[in-house]
Amino acid sequence: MSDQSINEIQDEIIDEFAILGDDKESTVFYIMELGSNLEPLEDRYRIDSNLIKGCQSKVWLEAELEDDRLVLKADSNTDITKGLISLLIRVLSGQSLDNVINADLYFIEKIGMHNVIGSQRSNGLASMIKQIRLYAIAYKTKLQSQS
Amino acid sequence: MSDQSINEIQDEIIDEFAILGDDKESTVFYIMELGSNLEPLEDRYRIDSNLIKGCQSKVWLEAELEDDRLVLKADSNTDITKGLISLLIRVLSGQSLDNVINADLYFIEKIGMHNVIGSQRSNGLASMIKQIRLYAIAYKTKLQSQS
Amino acid sequence: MIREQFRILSREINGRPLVYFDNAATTQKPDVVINAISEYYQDYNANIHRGIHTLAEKATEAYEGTRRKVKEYINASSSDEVIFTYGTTDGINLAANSLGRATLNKGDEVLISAMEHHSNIVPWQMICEERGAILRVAPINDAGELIYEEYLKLLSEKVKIVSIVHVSNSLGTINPVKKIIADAHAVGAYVLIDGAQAAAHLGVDVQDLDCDLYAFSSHKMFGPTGVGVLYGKRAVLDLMPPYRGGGEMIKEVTFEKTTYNDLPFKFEAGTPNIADVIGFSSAIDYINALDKNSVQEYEKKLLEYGVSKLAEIDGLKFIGTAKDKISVISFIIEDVHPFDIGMMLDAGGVAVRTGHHCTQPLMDYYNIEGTVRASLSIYNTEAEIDILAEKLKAIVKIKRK
Amino acid sequence: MIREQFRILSREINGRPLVYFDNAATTQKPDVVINAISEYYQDYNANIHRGIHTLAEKATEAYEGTRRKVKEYINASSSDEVIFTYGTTDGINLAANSLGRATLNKGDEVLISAMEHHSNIVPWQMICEERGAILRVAPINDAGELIYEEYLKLLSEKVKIVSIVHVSNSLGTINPVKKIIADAHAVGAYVLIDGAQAAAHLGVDVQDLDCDLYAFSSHKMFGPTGVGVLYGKRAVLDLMPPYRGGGEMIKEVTFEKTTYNDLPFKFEAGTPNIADVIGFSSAIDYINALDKNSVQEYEKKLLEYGVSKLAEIDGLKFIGTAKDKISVISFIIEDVHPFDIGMMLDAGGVAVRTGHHCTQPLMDYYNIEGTVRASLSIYNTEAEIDILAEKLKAIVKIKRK
Ligand SMILES: Cc1ncc(COP(=O)(O)O)c(C=O)c1O
Ligand SMILES: Cc1ncc(COP(=O)(O)O)c(C=O)c1O
Repeated sequence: MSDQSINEIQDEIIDEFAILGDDKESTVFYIMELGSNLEPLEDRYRIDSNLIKGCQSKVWLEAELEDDRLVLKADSNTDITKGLISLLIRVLSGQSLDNVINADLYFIEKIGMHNVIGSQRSNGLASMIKQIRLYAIAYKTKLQSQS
Repeated sequence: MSDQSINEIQDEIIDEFAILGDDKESTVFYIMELGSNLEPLEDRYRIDSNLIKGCQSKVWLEAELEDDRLVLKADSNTDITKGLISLLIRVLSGQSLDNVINADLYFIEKIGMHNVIGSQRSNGLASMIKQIRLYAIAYKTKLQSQS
Repeated sequence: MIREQFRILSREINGRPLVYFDNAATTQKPDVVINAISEYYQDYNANIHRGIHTLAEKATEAYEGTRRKVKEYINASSSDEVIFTYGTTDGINLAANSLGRATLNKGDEVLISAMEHHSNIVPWQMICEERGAILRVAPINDAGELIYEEYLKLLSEKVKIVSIVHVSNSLGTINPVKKIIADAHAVGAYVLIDGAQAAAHLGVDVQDLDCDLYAFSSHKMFGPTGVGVLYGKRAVLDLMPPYRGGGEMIKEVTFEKTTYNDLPFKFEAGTPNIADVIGFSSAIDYINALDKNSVQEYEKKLLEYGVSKLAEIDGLKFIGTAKDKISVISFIIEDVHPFDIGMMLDAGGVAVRTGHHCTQPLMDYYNIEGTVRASLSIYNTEAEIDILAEKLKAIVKIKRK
Repeated sequence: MIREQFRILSREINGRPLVYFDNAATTQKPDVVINAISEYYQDYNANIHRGIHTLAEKATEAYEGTRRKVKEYINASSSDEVIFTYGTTDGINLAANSLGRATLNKGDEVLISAMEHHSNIVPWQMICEERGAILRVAPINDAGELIYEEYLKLLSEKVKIVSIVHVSNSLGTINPVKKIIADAHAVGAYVLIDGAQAAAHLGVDVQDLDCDLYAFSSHKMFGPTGVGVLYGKRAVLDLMPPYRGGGEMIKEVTFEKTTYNDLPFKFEAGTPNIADVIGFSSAIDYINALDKNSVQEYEKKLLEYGVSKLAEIDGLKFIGTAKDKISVISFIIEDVHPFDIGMMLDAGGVAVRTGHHCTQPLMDYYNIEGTVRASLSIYNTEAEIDILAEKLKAIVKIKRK
């Protein structure tokens, strides 16, 4: 579970990327390193119902509820996509459903992600975020109907 | 029957066009006037077997043999094409078969016809000349087989 | 100021200033369009969509940017409904093949009008022959207007597709397409509108018109050659099978089975005309920057001036006198062949089109071989019309003498 | 000096000089091509063929001049055999639809190879499905070469059409098309060659090859996008019905009956991509002005240098090692996804393509998702290959640490 708020984590990431400066090559290398450090998803989660298909990369995304908080696990066939996912997980996993639903993910724009990964991958990133929010909303609805 | 040689007539035409100078408008007007003065072809000659079809203009061409000489009659639905034909008739009609077959029609280039009427009409003009030559060759073959 | 954007307009033809009155065939292009194409090639030329490098990214963004711009221009509800084609003809062929195969069976009917361009006749003849369907033709009156009652009479339940021109290229007639579409929908027919001549002169709102398909060409609206658009309602495009097969239009290919891509890519096989699609965007910007109302007013004034001037000419008869028309003036002159008129005008620097304008059946209706057509655009002037009128007078004088 | 003709090659990507290794997707364009297009629009833009005014004349002459230039370039026996299309994909679709309808019946076969581009698979799948014909696939070996005996075994009398790629875009393999064609003719099949990748790298002599149809794209040979050529033997084109209907491709239209125009116009409906066809002419001039032998030698040297440099990289495996191949280097690197490689190379200014290159069945054969492809052209240098090799080493180092 995350003790930091979403915005605290976002600000941390912004600072980290600031060190890389404007150099796209270092930035992309860094994202790839983040990706290769992401724990691989267990095989039982790498199923079609968890699959988000992009142009060349596939993303498996699994969201579970633990004590009112959303826990995210994900994987991809490409390291760069994994790197992007790892940032999303760092920011959103372990946060309350409401915080996930209402989060303003300003770090993406601040670190100039669009320019780094291009518009096609930016669209992919946007669909991942959308998918995470949908999970959160679904869990919330479920909790409300139970109470 | 023509008393002048093909080249004498060609040179005459070249001189006439030289007076018009480089002005395309006067030249086209002149060709159109030549066309409207061309005697219309009798209806019995305006038949499909005499027809050469261009893009927008039709040409009827009739070639007869009179005393070893080729006599040409022609008509068109447009005055400018008639004007072009009238020049061909003036040069070639009444000439001997051999002279028609071997004629070097330099006047066309000399009066800059390609530039005046454009390449599509120039192609049309070329097919008219080809057709006239074919008539001459056909008559010659016929005469030879009779002798 | 408008003329300065079009460098070609200041050139001379045979020592005389060019008067370009052949805008219905193709318009001239402003500098911004020509520059956009050069810039693309010099700065970010690359193949699009599947590329991940920076140039491919930039080219893809620009290409898809044009799609969004077209969506706005015609007020489509989504840019997925904007299919890039190679021109109106290509778009109508796509529609005839694809929608035709999806809807036409033996004895079904396709309904067009008597004023259609060959590009809106022949594709339907071909698909009708293949499917055993029948091509019906709604007649026109002498002014060059659709006879609406006759159109209604032909609209039976057998009619599966109606394909009608928005604005006639030979006559200038503006058809009442909104009504035409509504009445066709009432019998369950799909409607394609051939907007080749409309897109530059009228505002087009496909949602307001409620047409199922709308085809037009970039080159007739100040854009490059080799690009067109087929707009289609999503529901209609969804039921249409792919037309061309190849790269980009697929999701997955195996030798056994191919699954097709989503809209709009399903209909865009192979490397598209990237540079010109991008150039087309600048053409739409150019049009958008003009004031639509004053353009329409200006063209209307030019038309009226042209008609009044040409009416003075001995033996001249207008072909196409619809009440509602754009700035196209088609005419014949007694005893002078259109070809002769065109050649003589050109010798004097005036570019008009002569002939059947790819509407032979329409010419058959008027029992003529063709017309002389002066089609006017925003950069034409009354002074140019004066030149045309003078030259026509001179021609008639020679002929009549 | 070659590089100076291509202004884009001096630009920077992310602060690093652009290294453009995506030439199989599309080549860059020399200034002469870009200028020819601008000149057309600024000097003599007009719709062609039926126009009689000076601009239309000039545009028509230039457009038809390109046709003659293509005729010479591929050594066709007449320029009537040169059909302008919108690209290779469009040309193959034309062929599949038209020749397919003219020759394929239930149970007939179309034979392609395992290394085809989707554009030479999907059109045949579509027409085979329509006609009840069967698509057969000649297999390849691990080097990426056609297994010739297997091809011969598949060549039965049932095969009506053989459609094979001249040069593979994913592998670089040069197929022995002359033999392929002769053997196919022996069983009475027509042969189409997909020359998209060949036209810029090899000399093409359609009479020597004796192919029935040959398709290629301008944009892959230094010319503009949106233009292609379908060459066809006159006798074959004559038996093919028209594909697209519309303006230009007709002789006479009535609502009852339409007669089609002569070759090549029968297959060119609508306003063509005039400006780019004219620009294409300059691209051919550009190629013709180069010394063919030294270009081929230079590209061969580049290929060899690239292969030797990349062979040093830990875990790198070449995909496509045919004996006879052009300067295309496809590879994978153990444990690194092609996409990651492509993204990281691009961040360093190096443009390669990654993925299946529109040859999914070929990737299935190698049991891989895709490759990284560096496709080299005349303006590439050994220094650029050094940059590629260095960057790959850095990527591998990160991954392996
Ligand atoms: C071998 C091959 N065939 C066909 C094509 C399709 O060409 P185009 O996209 O120009 O239609 C390509 C281009 O990617 C190719 O490489
Ligand atoms: C009314 C109409 N429809 C269709 C077309 C065909 O357009 P394109 O030649 O751009 O395919 C034209 C153009 O001449 C036209 O005026």
